[in-house]
Amino acid sequence: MLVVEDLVVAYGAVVALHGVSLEAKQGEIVTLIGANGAGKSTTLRAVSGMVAPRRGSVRLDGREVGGVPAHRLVRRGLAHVPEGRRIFTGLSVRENLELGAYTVRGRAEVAARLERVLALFPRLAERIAQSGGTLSGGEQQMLAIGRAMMARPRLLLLDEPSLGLAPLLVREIFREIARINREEGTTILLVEQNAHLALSTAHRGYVLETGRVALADAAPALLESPRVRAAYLGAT
Amino acid sequence: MSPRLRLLLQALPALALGYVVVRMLVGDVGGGTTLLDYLSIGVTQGAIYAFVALGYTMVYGIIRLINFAHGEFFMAGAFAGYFVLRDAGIERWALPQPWPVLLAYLAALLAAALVAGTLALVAEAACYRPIRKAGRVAALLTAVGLSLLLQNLARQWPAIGPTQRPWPAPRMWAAADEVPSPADAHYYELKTFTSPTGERVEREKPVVFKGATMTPAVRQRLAAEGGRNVFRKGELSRTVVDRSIVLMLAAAAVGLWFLVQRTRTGKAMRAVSEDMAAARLMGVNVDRVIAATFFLGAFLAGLGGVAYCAKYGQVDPLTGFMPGLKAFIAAVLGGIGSIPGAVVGGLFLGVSENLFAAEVSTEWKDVLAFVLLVVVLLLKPTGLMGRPYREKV
Amino acid sequence: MRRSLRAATVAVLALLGGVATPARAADDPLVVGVVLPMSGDNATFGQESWNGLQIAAKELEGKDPSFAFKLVLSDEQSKREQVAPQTKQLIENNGASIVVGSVASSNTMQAAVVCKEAGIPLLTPASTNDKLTAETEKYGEDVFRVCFKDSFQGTMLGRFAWKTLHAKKAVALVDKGQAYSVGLSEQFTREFTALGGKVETEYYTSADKDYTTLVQKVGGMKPEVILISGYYPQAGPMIKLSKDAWKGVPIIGGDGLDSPDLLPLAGETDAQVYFTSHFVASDEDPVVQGFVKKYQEAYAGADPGAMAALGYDAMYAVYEAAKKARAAAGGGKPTPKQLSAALRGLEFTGVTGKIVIGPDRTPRKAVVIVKASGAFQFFEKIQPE
Amino acid sequence: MWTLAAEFQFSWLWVAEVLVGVALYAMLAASLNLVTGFGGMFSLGHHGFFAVGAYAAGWMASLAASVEPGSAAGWAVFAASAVFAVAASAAAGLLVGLPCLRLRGDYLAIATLAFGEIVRIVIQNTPALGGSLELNVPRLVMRPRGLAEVESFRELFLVVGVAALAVVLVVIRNIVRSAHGRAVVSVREDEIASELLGVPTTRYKVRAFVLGAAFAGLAGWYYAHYTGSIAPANFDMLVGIKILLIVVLGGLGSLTGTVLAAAVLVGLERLLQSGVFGEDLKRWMQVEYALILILVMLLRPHGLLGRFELGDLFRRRARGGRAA
Repeated sequence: MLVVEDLVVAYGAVVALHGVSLEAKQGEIVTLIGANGAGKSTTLRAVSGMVAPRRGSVRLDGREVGGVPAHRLVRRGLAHVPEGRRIFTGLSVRENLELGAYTVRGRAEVAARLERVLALFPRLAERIAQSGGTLSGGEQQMLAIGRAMMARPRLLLLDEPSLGLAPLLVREIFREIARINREEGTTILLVEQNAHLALSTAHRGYVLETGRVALADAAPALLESPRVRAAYLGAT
Repeated sequence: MSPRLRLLLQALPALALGYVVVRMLVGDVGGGTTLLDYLSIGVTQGAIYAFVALGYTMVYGIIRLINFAHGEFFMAGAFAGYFVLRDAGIERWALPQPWPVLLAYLAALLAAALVAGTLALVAEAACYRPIRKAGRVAALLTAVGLSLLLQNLARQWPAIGPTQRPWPAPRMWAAADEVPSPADAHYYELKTFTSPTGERVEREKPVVFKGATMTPAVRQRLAAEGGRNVFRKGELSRTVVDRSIVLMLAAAAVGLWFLVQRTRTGKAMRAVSEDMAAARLMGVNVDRVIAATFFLGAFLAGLGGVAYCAKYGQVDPLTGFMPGLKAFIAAVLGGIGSIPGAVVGGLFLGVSENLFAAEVSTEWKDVLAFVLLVVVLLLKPTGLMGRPYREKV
Repeated sequence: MRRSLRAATVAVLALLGGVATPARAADDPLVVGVVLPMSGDNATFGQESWNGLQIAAKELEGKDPSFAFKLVLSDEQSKREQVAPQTKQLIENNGASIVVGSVASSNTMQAAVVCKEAGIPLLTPASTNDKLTAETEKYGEDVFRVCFKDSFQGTMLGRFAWKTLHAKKAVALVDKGQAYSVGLSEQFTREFTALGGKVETEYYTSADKDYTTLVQKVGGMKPEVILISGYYPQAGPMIKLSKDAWKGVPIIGGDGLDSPDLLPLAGETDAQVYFTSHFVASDEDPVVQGFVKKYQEAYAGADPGAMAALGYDAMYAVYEAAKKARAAAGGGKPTPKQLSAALRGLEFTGVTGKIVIGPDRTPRKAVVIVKASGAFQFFEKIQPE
Repeated sequence: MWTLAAEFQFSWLWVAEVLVGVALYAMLAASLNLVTGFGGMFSLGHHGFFAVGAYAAGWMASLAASVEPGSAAGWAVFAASAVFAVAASAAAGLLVGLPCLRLRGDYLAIATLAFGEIVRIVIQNTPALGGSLELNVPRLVMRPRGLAEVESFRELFLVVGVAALAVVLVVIRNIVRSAHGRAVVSVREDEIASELLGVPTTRYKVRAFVLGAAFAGLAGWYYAHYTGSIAPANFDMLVGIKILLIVVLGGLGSLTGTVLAAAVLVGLERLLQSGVFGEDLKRWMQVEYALILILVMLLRPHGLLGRFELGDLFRRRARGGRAA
């Protein structure tokens, strides 16, 4: 459903992506792994319209979306959980979630989706009236994912969901990610530092190095790849 | 301090304010020299500041821009109201008084709000949107430039011109034989002159003054010209103006609170104000939300412009400067970015200025606003109602 | 070296502007620089003065074709900081031999400082502050006027308040930002207290439009007369706001109130307003009526105010002085120095009365008291003793 | 011939006047550039220090009103008033800087704006300084009588102005290149990092602020003696904004840019005002000025030269799409 070809992105004079091509099929979890600055987040941002690509194409369901502003892509079934979660700390949990369904008109529909997301993350239901800023890191991450799910995306972009969380929480978050993929059929493009966890959750993976795709394969194969093991999994 | 005591201390000014407003609405304060009278004068003035401060604070809240041109939106609104009152002729409708005057004012307010709002939309699209990413100093200077541009365009535009104009009171038309003798007010007729350059100039010429009797010759001439061709001016009394201003502010504040807290657009505004990029990822059209914020802020400024000019009786291209500056101070006092803060800051500034002038000194009144500003900034930079200061990185 | 550098700079700039230094007119006209507030707070003053100047200029053109004048107008926008640069430009770039202007005393003072150093005479049509001609150290010896001074106007106001209005207690409202306002209230206070009255002072600023508290406070002081020492853009709204607070208390002021905009700004009011001025169109004096007719013909039926009459007289003063100076100079174009000498002791009859410029470079003239209720009505004319 | 306005004639007098204006504004803008461009502190109240310097110099000169112009005593007072003006502005800078520099970004800008207005209103209410009427500054080095002498007077002040500007520029350049200067720049770049590296940020910020104020005071001294008459109206908010505009136009942190921008802006303003482009353009001058301001900001928000890309004044890292 998502096809990225020869994507080049630059910030001013600094080129961050030198022609990245990748693909995510309906219902897949695809992960991007790589070192800091390899261009993982930039790839997500180019896909979701937060930065305009300098060259190359991004196709969603066969239609070119490169350069389409982010807010329009939401209506096309794309949701992006950005790095650092970026929840609205001054708004309540409910308001945060409702904003996730901003493109949906109709109170009943929003209420139904809210119920569904709260069922996915019962912890959020307990905190529904609290302001977003008072949540713990793990809860904020759940809120960020839940907020994205309010849009009923067909393609969900996740940027470092494990960042700054305790290992126990990370595992919980990843279980939820897998569950969303399984139960809702959402295609997921996942960027993650923790390569082991990412590859164990994903179906396929890409390894990015300095703005280029270095390796691409099914996730179990990558887990076994000596190059990946040496560089990203800390194995000898 | 115990929380209960603190709550009481916070509630006291609100209660005092409520008391003053009630007394104003009942109509027995404002005309004397007691503390209560000065408080009520301060509340009225503060309400005008608050109208303008709301726009400053909304725009600042959403894109961190001190919109120096806001005072000019106020001025544009005031002129729109001026032309509606002077030229639309609503007061000529055959309705029993006070309907024509009331409708004329409502139309003036609406026109003012719409003109100011539209101007803000244009300004935002033409000047502020392109420069949003260029840094805040550039944006600030653009705002100053826009302020100068609007002021001077108004000065050069023949319909407005560089001089101050008396605020038009709605004309209340009468027939010549309806004018009592002695006259109960000044009566005028409209006369058209042609200047040597061929320009047609319309002037109000007095026919008879208050307390004087109209000569039969004049009465006959006017009757011969036919119809209802004499008018007196339907000036609103000060108490009516003051009360309307306070009521208008209350309505606007409640409406705005509802809009921001309860509606979808309001939530989007708050989201954009917190994190523009994240709001965009929610599908919020950030440009449209910012434009809506400008429109709404200027809409209120337009209402404030008509209220201000109706109260002080004149309008000119620099009308917006002083209220704009004071409202900006009020917004900072209340906590820039905070909507209740703008109302509180406006009322606080209006009341303290007038109490100071009344009880301490008219000479040093003007320094008070700025001293208050510095003191509040140093002690509590986020203002009286602001959230705790946090650096956004 | 220095000379050629200068010449080069000037030439480059001239090219830049696409304008070469213009060819001199054959008759080499006498340039009269006019600096007036054509816009801003005191715009009606500037516009009326300019109207008066133009009427006089047109008349003179027909009357004495041997004369070549050129009026160069510069709008100081009622902003004090604009006056000095504009006066400089009139003198240095337009070659003015005499400057006429401005209205507000504070602004005229700025022009005077520039004129003093350049050695150009300054003739003000309407600035009444005493300091202008008294403080020669600051403003030089070449400041002249065709209006009276505040010491005369203020004294007359004090007497009027005491004798005609029978007031014992006065409140003066002063704008500290205007030399005129400060000077007039000082002169009034001197006279009124000398007669036995009591004066209290409150302050306002022109930047502010909100005088509600001030008006209320003054009302509470129970004055028997209120002096608004200042200009119409502030006085009008004050009168409007004072409707209830000053009920029945007479309001007086100086010639700064004499503008067609005063009454519309004041709105529907019962207030008794009196002000001193130089001229009023409802004066039945035939000279005055002749001017009123000319003015109405030229400006679509509008009545001239005092500023128009003073502008008219100022132009005649320049003409008379130039005539006198030309005779002294043997027919050539008079220099600024000769103009200045000719203005000393100049005598002619203007529409604001017989003008005899005395040793204090100020004419001794009658003051008119105008009653402003509904329209400006002639109340009384007081000759100087 | 009766005309509304005559042709404008260029003259050396006019050119000299414009150049004096350029020197004055270059001085003011360079001093603000030290504060804003190098120090990263956003000030809208620089005209306040300008006013303090002008009034300090003017007040001192008015004490020596009886001194013969051009005499040794006259020159001595002239020089002494410069020292006094600089000292007074520096003191004002310290007074404002110490409490206010804790504030960041817009809050600092607002506080300095308030300071500028307070200075103006206090002067307005101080009779010893002329109140809101003007303060006469006696001529100490030369008292022109007539146009020829006005010309030499202006030339003299042109020399003084260029010299003073040169001093300001050289001092600022040396400071910026010194260790101290690098500290100031590091403060601008990242306050938290500087603090971790042991740079006492507040101290350096206050120093930069005080120095900027002192130079604005020098400009005030120059202005007071040049015009001979100062009034509070000469120091209103628009002056502060014009100074900031020159700094931004010249490029934050660029001294050469500042001088160039001052020349362009003052020259343009005076040319429009002169009416060389025709009477219509003169009448619309203020509209054009504002339009040019907006256009420059839209087209070149980082200055005419744009050599320094220092728009990110408030250390808000440019995140994709997020307005800085």
